[in-house]
Amino acid sequence: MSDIAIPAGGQAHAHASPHSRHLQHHFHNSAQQFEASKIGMWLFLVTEILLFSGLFLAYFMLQTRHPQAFIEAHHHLDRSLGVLNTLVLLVSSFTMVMAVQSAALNRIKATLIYLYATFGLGGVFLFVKYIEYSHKFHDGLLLGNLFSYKGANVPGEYLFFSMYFVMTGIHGIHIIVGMGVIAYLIWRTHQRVFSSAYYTPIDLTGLYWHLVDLIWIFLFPLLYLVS
Amino acid sequence: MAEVLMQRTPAALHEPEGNFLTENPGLKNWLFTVDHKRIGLMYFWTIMTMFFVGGVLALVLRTELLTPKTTIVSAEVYNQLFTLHGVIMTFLVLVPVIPATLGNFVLPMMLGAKDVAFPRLNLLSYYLYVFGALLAVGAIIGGGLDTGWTFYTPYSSTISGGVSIMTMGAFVLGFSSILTGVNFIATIHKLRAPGLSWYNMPLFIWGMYATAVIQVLATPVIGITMVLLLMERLFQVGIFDASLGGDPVLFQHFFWFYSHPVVYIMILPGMACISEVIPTFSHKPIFGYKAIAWSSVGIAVVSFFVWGHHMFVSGQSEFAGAIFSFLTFVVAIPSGVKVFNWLATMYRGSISLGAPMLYAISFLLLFGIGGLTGLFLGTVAVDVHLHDTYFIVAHFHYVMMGGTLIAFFAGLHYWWPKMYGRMYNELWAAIGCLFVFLGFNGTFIPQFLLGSRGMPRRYYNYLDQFQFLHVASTIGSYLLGVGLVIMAVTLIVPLFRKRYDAPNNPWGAASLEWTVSSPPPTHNFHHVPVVTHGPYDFKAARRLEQMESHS
Amino acid sequence: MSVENEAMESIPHHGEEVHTHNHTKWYVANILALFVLTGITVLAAGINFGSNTVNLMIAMAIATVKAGLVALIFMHLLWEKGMNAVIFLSSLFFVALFMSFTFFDVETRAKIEPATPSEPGVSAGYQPAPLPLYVVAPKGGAASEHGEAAKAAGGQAAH
Amino acid sequence: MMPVTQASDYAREVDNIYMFITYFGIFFYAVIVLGVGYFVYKYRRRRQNEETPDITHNTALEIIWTVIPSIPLVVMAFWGFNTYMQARVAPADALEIKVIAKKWAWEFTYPNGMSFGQEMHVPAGRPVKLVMISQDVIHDFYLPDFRIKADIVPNRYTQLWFNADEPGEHQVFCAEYCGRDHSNMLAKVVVDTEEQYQQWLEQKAEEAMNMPLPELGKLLYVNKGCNTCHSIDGTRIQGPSFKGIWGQTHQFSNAAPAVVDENYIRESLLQPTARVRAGYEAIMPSFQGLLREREIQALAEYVKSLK
Repeated sequence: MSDIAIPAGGQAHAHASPHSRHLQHHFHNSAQQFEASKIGMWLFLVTEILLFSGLFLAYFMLQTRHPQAFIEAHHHLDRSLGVLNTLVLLVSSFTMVMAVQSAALNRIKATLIYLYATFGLGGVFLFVKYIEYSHKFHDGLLLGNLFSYKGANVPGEYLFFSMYFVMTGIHGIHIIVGMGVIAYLIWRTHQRVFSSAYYTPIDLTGLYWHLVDLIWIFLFPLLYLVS
Repeated sequence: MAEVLMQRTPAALHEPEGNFLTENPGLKNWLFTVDHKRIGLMYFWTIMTMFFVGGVLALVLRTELLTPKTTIVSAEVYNQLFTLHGVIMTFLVLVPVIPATLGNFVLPMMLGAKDVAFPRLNLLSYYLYVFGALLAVGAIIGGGLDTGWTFYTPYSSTISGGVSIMTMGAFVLGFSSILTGVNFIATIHKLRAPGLSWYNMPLFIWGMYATAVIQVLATPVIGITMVLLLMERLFQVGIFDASLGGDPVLFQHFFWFYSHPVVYIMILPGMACISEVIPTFSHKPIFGYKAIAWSSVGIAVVSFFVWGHHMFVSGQSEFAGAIFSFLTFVVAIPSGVKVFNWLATMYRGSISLGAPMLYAISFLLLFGIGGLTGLFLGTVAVDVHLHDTYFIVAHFHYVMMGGTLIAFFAGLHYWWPKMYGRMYNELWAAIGCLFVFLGFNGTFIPQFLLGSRGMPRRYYNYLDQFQFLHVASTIGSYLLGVGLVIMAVTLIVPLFRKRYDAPNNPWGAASLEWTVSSPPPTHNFHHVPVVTHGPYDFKAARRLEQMESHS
Repeated sequence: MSVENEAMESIPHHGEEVHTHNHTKWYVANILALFVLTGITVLAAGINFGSNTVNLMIAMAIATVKAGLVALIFMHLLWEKGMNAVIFLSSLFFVALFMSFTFFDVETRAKIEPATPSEPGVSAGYQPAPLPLYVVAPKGGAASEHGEAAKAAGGQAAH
Repeated sequence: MMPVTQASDYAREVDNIYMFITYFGIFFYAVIVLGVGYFVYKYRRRRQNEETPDITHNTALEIIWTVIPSIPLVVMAFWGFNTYMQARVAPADALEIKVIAKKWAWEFTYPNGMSFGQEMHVPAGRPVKLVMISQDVIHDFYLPDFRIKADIVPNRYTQLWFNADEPGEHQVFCAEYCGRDHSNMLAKVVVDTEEQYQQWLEQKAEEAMNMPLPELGKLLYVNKGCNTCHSIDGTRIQGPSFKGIWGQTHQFSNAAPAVVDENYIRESLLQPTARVRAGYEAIMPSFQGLLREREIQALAEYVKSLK
C-alpha cells in the first residue's frame, strides 16, 4: 500500500517501485502493469473469437445449403488423426498452464520443461496436420478450383474442402505463431528473465495458446464428425 | 463531485521549459517514438495527407459530373476514382481521424497518465496504418479496382485488377484500428489518475471508450471477410459466389456486420469532441452527463443490431428487414437525446463563439440533417425508393463529413493550442468555418433532391434532367474546398510565428490536459495529478488557476 | 470519499496477485475431464439423434462445455477478477448476434404468396387486399431445388 | 416535395410516408435551429468571468424528450414495413414478365416466351410481376416512378410487382454498381392500354418469326445486348468487334487457333469460355437456353454480313 505513487511529498516518483527493471515508466507498479497487460490480452482474444466467428458462420451457412455434400466429403478425413490432434492440443494446453503456474511459483526449471513440452506438442500437432494435408493434396481433395478429386458423387463437395482448408489453415497459422512465441519464451527463460515477480509474457502466451486450443475444440466436431 | 482544489505542487509551475516537440529532436527520435503525443501528431499529418488526396479525388469526381457524358475523365477512370475516394475517406480518414489523432494526443493526459497502456503497440498501430495506406493506394497502381468501397461479391471476386491488394490493405488497416481500440480500453481501465472515477471522466473519454469497444468487436469481422474474399479470388472457394454454391448476400451480412458499427466508430468520437467543446464555450457544466455517457455506450452496443438496414433491397428476407428497421429506430433515439442535451447545455450559459464553438454549432446543424434524413432510410418502404441513390450519398456525407469531420475540426481548433502551443487567428478561422458550412450544404443539399428524384449513385453518365442539380452540387464542392484550404492555412501559419504563443488553458476548460503547459512536457505530468473536481466544473478549475497564479 | 481512497480504487497494488496458488490438482482433473468429453463427442457422432441440425447442435453443446472448462480453469476465469470474464462473455454475445441475425435472414427467405388471389376481371381497379396480405409458403420446394441444380451446373463450370 | 411522377397507388402511399417523415424532420430541425440561434444570441458571453448556473440534469425533462419523439418513430417503422410488404406480394393473377440482367443490358421475356429488347411493354391497370435473375454480378431493377427497387442476384429469383395507373413511359435504372457501363444500363417501361399491349405483342412476335435471318440477327444484336461489348465498326469495347471476322483465323488464349464459322459462333454463344480470344478476358455470359436455334442462326448470318 505504501508504494503507491501519491504525490503527497512531491517526490514520490513512479520509478520507486521494487521491480523497476520490467516496469515501464508510465505504470505506477508492476501489479498495475500486469493487470493492464491482461486486459489487453483478453481484448485481443475477443478479436480472435470474432475473427473465427466469421469462419464458423460461413461453415454453418454452406453446411445448411449443402448438407449431403458435407456429409459425403467429411468421410475423406481420417477421424482417428482428428482425435489424436485434439488430444495433443488438450495436453499441450495442460503443459502450458503448468508452465505459467511454475513461473508464478518461481520454479523456473519446471517452467522451462513445460514450455519445451508445449512447443513439442505444437510440433506434433503440425506434423499430424502435415500428414493429413499431404494425403489430401495427393488425392486432389483441395479447396475451390484446386479440387480435382474424381470420385466425388455429390455436387459441392469442394465447398467442404474450401472450409476445411481455410479453417484449419488459419488455425494452423495461429499454432505456428504460438510456437514462435513459445520459442522466444524458452530463450528468455534460459536467460533467467522470468521469475514469480515478472512472468507476464508467459501468462499472456498461455491465454493465447488456450484460445487456439479452444477453437480447435469447435473445429474438430465440425470437420471430422459431421453426421 | 467533490469540489476540492486541484492538488499540485508549487514546483510544477516552475519546471524548466521543455516540451515533447522540442525535447529529443531529430527524425529518428520521431519515427521511433513511443510518446502518445508524437504518435498522435504523426498520425495527424499522415491522415491529413490522405484526406487531401481523398478531397482532391472528390473535386475531380464532382468536376466530371458537370456534364452528363465525358467531361474530364473516362468511365473506367471515374469508377476507379469514386472507389478510391470511398476507400480513402472511410478506412484511411474517418475511422482513425479522431481516435488516432486527438484521442492519442489528449486521452492519456485527460486521464492524468503519462502514456497509453501499450506505447509500443501504439507505434505499431501507426506503422500498420502507413503500410495499409500504401497497399490501398498501391492497389490503383496494381491494376486498379472499381468495386466501390463496399467490395460486393460476385463483382469483386470475379473482376481482374487490384482488388486483392486492396483487400490486404483493408485487413492491415483493421489491425491498426484494433490496436488503437485495445490500447484505449486498457488505458481507461487501468491508468486513470487518483480520484478520476468513471463519472469524473470527461465525456470525450466515454466516447473513446465506446468507440474502442466497437473497434475491438467489429473490426475482426472485416478482417475475416477480407480473407475470405481473397480466398474467393485466389481459389474460387465458393462461399460468396452463387454460381459456385455460395451466397452473395452472405458477403453483405459479413461486410455490414463490420461496416455499420464502423459508422459509429466514426461518429461517436465526433460526438465526444462536441461534448467537450459545447460546455467549455458555454462556460456551464454539461447537461445530463450520465445520459450522454451511457448513450455513447448504448449506441455502441445497439449499432451491432442494425446492419441489415443496408440490405433492404438486397434479397434479404422481408422479416429480417422488418426487425432491422425497428432496431434502426431504436439507435436513432440516443443520438437525438445527445442533441437535446447539448442544446440544454447552452441554455442559460455564457456562450462565446470561438472557432471550436462555431464548428460545434455547424455540427449540430449538419448532423441534425444527417440524423433526420436517416429516418427516411430506416423506414423500409421509403428506403426502397432511396436506396443506392444520391439521397444516400448526401445522407452519409451529412453524417460522416457534416458529423465526424466537422466535429474533428471543432476538436482540432479546440486542442490545437495544446498540440503546438500556438493560437490561430480567430477571424480567419471563422471565415474558414463559414465557407466550409456553406460549401458543404451547397454540395449535398442538391444531392438530396437528386436522390429523391431517382438519380442512382455511382453513375458516370446521367439523364439530362439531372444536370442543373449536379452543377449546383459541383459549385458547392469548390466552395467547400476553398473553405478547407482557408482552415488549413489559418492553423498552419501560427506554427511559424512565435507571437501566437498559447497559454496553458486558453478556453478556461476544466479537464486535466489543460493543467499542463502548452505544448505539454514529454511525460505530460511531472507528478501524478490527483483529480478533485468534475471535468466540467469550470468554477473550481478557475479558482484553482487563480490560486496558483497568486502563489 | 477521500482522495486517498479513490486512489486505491483505480491503481492496483502488490499483494493482490492471485496466481501464486497451486492449482495442479484442478489442472489434472480438467485435462481428464476434457479427455472424457472428447470421447463422448466421438461416440455421440455415431448416433443419429433425429436430424442433421440436432446432431450438429449436440456436438456443439459438448464442444461448448469443453470450451467452458478450458476458459474457466486453464484460462483462470474461475479465479480472476470479473472484468476479463465480462470481456470474454461479451464477445460470445456478439458472436451469437452475428450468427443468429444472419441465420434469421436466410431461414425466413421463404416464398411469399398472396393470401387471396384477386379474381380475374377486377384487375383493372386492383387494390391490395386488407390484412392478411400474404402467407409464407413452406421452405424448400422450387427455390432450393433450383439452387441445387444451378450449383451443380456452376460447379462443373468452375472445374 | 418529390417531383417525380407517381405512377401507381403504391407510389402515392410511399410518398405519404415520405411526407410524414419530412414534416416530422422539419419540426425537429426547426427546434434545433431555433434553439441554437436563440441561445447563441440570448446567452452570448457579455463579459469575462460571467457566472452561469450549475444546471446538471433534469430527469423529468430528459425522459420526456426521449419518449415523446419515439412515438412517431414507431409509426414510421410500422407504416413503412406494412407498405413495403404490399410491394413484395404480387397478386396471383399478375402478368408475369421474366427479367434477366447482365452486364450491361436487360432482357424482358413475355408470357409468350419471347423478348424484344430494352423496352418493357406492360398494360395499364393490370398488376405486373417481375421475376428477376442475374447472369453475372448483382444488378438492381429500379423504377423510380413506381418507388420500387430490388437487387437482382445471380442464381436466385427475386420479385417485384407494380400496377401502372395509366399509359406512359417510365425510366428504369440499374441501381447496384455492376461495372464500367453501370450508368448506361438503362431501360424503359412503356405502359400501354390493354389493347395496345396485346397488339404490340402480336406484332412483335410476328415480326420476329418472319424476319429474314440477317435482319433478325441485327435486331438480336441490340436486343440481347451484344452491342454493349461488341462493336460492328471495328472499335474495341469490352470484347472483340464483329466487323469482318467471318472466315478469319483467330488466336485463343486457351485453345488452338480456329476459323470463325457457324460452329464457332454457336459455341461462343453457348459456352463462351471454351475458347477465349487472345488479348480479351473471359467475361462473356453464356446464352445457353436463352436463344432459339433460329436466333443462333440469325446471329451467325448477321456476323457473316458484317464485312
